[in-house]
Amino acid sequence: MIPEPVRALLFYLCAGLALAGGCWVAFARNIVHSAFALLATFAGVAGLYAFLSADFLAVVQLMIYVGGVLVLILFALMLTSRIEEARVSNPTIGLVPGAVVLIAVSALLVYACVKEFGGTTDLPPGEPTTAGIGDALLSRYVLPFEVISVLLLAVLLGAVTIAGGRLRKPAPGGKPGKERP
Amino acid sequence: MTDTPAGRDPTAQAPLCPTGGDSAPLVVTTRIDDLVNWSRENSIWYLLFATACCGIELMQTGGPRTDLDRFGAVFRSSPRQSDLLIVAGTITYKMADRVRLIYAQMAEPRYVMAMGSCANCGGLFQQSYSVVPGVDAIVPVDIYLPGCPPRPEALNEAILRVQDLMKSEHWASRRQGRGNP
Amino acid sequence: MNIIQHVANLLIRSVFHADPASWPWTWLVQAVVIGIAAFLAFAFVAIFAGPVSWIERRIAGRIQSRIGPNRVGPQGVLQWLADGVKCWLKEDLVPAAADRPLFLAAPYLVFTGMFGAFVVLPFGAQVVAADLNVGILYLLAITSLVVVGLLMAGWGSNSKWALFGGVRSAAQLVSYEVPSAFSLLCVVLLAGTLSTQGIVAAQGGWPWDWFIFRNPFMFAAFFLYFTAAIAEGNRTPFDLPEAESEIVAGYNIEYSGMRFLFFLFAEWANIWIMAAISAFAFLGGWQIPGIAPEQIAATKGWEFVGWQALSWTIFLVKATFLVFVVIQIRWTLPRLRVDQLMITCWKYLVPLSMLMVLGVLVLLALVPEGGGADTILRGAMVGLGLAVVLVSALRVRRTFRVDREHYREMEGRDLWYPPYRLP
Amino acid sequence: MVPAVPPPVRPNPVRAYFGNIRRAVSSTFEGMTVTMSWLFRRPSTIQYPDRTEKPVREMLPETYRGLLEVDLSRCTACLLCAKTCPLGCISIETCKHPDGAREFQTFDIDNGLCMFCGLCAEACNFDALAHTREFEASVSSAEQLTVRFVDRPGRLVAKAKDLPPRRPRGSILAALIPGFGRRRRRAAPPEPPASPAPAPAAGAEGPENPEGTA
Repeated sequence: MIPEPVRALLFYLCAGLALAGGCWVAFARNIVHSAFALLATFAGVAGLYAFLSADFLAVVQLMIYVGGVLVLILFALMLTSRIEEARVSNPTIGLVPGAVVLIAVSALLVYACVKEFGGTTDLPPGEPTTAGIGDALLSRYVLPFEVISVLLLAVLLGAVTIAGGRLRKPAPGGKPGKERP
Repeated sequence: MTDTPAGRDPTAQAPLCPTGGDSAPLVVTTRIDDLVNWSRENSIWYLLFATACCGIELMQTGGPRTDLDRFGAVFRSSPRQSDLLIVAGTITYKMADRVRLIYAQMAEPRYVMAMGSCANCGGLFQQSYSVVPGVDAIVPVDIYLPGCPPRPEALNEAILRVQDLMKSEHWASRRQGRGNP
Repeated sequence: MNIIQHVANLLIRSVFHADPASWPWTWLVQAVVIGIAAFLAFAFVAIFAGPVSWIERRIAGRIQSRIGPNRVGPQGVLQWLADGVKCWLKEDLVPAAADRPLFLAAPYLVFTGMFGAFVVLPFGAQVVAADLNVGILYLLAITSLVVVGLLMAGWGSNSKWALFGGVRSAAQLVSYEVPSAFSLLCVVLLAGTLSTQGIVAAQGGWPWDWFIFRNPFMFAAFFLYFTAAIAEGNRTPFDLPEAESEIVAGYNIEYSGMRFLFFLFAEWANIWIMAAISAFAFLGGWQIPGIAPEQIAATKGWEFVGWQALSWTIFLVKATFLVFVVIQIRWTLPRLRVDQLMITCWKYLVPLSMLMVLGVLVLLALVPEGGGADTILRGAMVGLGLAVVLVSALRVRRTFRVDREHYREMEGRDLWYPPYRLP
Repeated sequence: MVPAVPPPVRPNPVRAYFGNIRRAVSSTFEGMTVTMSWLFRRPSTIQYPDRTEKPVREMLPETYRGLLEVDLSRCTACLLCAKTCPLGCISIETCKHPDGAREFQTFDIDNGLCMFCGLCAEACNFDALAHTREFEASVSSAEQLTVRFVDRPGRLVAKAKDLPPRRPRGSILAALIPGFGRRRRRAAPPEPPASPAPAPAAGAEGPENPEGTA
């Protein structure tokens, strides 16, 4: 439906956005800039999902990663002290092991790409995937789905317990109040 | 801090052009300057800098009885977005730095109005050891409004006077700015 | 086939006399048409933001017993133009201590998030930029860009007030997304689709076909969604991020000139978007009473255009009415405290919206659509809606009359100042 | 006697929860009806410069103290006003002629400093110095804040035994303050008082035509 040249242009735009964002995350001196550059990566990846006709995944990528994870990271960063000092917040450590891991992983990825997707394949037709995902989650994969939800519930309860234990301790004066740890 | 009006600017004393009284309908001529001046004078966002009793009068001028919003004059609480700084009240030496700071923070076509006797020349507290004898000693003032405190209608008239001042000058020359004191 | 392809094909046939299917430059014409449509949407946001800001100031004036802007143009209708030109030409300040790239990028990111939501809004029977089959989810997702933009503005300004505003706004948006998503889930359950046009198509033109009057849970879900949407749009009583009395002007405190205008545009676009979502998800959208969408699609020529225009008008009227309600709420309710804001969300709206989802599910299972019970339920809900309107009209009249008696007493006295006016 | 503090009532949490919801709904509804009813009333704004039913100065209270004004033809230069002024905003200087008559050098009132307390007007024995009902005196330079009432050299100080009648209040200021009274009503509903100052009374001296009001 979208003509081919525009498609190609958009693809390279999305891929470039994801790549450039990733590089920016890795190389930015200011760690807040790194966090904001994650936005570009997430948006680029969402665009790539949309290209693969995974519309539900693309939107969920934006909603969960941008609306949830990224905001959480930003909150955590902004509540940290001395965040603006690059020496403290974003030091360069482990150059050599990092380079080794980088080379190993990229070699693996390139190998996998060449071996598995040697040529170009036609993109799958743009079918809505939401209903299929819903059906799969509630029929074939219902057990993993439920296990994950139980896990998340446990995490929630744990967080409430850890955070609430400090708040509920009664102050020496009598009525319960907030107490600094 | 000098006690002479050193920061005063000659353009502030330029003669006001006549308003035309009865026969001044709204005419948008083709000249860009006129359009620009028209938009500026009908959208005076003022910054409340209320330190004393004039501040009460200033706040109530925006109220129902003398509605300044009729002329498009509304208050903004951020100096970056406001066009007119209304200094309403006694300025002590301690406060003078803040007045200068706020003036320095305003974006360029900016105007200052000294409202009431204290802002004009120190007023009742002129002989006090702690009071700035007139706000024109620290920032360039465009309009002086006498009164102790002035009536809301008087403030309204002073706003119209600022409109006349805007109408009479060239936008670009004003935009270049007069520098910070 | 959507309307953009339709227009592009029409252009190619009539101007270039070529067959769109085989002509090599079809994509170029389509791209141009898409660009023009995007520009029109942009213009719509800008043009809409202007007069509505004037309307808001006039309404605020009347509510506060004053007049509001009335000097610029007839009755002040050009006020927004003056404000816009002035802001545009004002000096564009970047604070010396600001984080420059973030500071410069933030307004555009906020605006992009708002602007992107217009893609899936169903304006008319065939007028929608892209009828995505994940439309509602897309709306929820694209507005999360706004959160990041506000955080960016708050951090980039390097001002404590801006940072407070940004963080408050982000916390608020993230929290209130939960009840609004749950309320929209009720709609999705009834419609059986995530597509915005599909949701409109699942409703009808008459009020008893709207989702809001389908059952009591949907009726409550509408108000829950509306509350959450006001909070997401940072409007009073939830305008903590811009609270003048606490954090001077919030996240936009350091912005001047054109960049500040972008924040204003985003705010107005946001109001419009939430009103439009409420209108199409709960109030039947563009559906024309008595005419099925298939009948509209079957017409040709001017008749088609006429029906389209009518559907568009219906949608705009509904959405504008909701915008008016938002404005009135702004000048009615005082601002909440931060803890009250969070309590409202997590202790009240979230459990209640979950309850609504549950209730809608149960009713969906118990009451078959089109049956007798369904008809009775719808009739009762429409009656309830009418009763609310009637009662509020009576209350308005009573308030008006009580004060009029009071003013009548005042009028006879000899006052030095012109006394109160008779209402 | 301090009243006994009743023991704190612990409300039923469930009732409190639903009571909160009910109160939120009902108070919002109530507030909306009130604001809605205001949409149908006439605003109480006095549209000050040009669209008022009558000039604002005519709506002011009887005791309103506006800008100060001195009628030099009645002033005996007794300096009572200048001595009474707590701020010293009135400055009067006279000099003596060889023929015995006294002549005004200056009679300045600093509007910027004046706090409109009215002590000077009360001290004046000859009703020369008085408050007007004018308030529109914003100027664009600090020098213009001072009103200089001596309009020409050789203005003689009046003798207390033969004083001319007081000129109407506001007519002198109108000639002295630049742009005074520019804000006039655009549409004049019933009565036509175009000039804020009535014509000067007969017998008054000085260049006091209300030219400045036009």
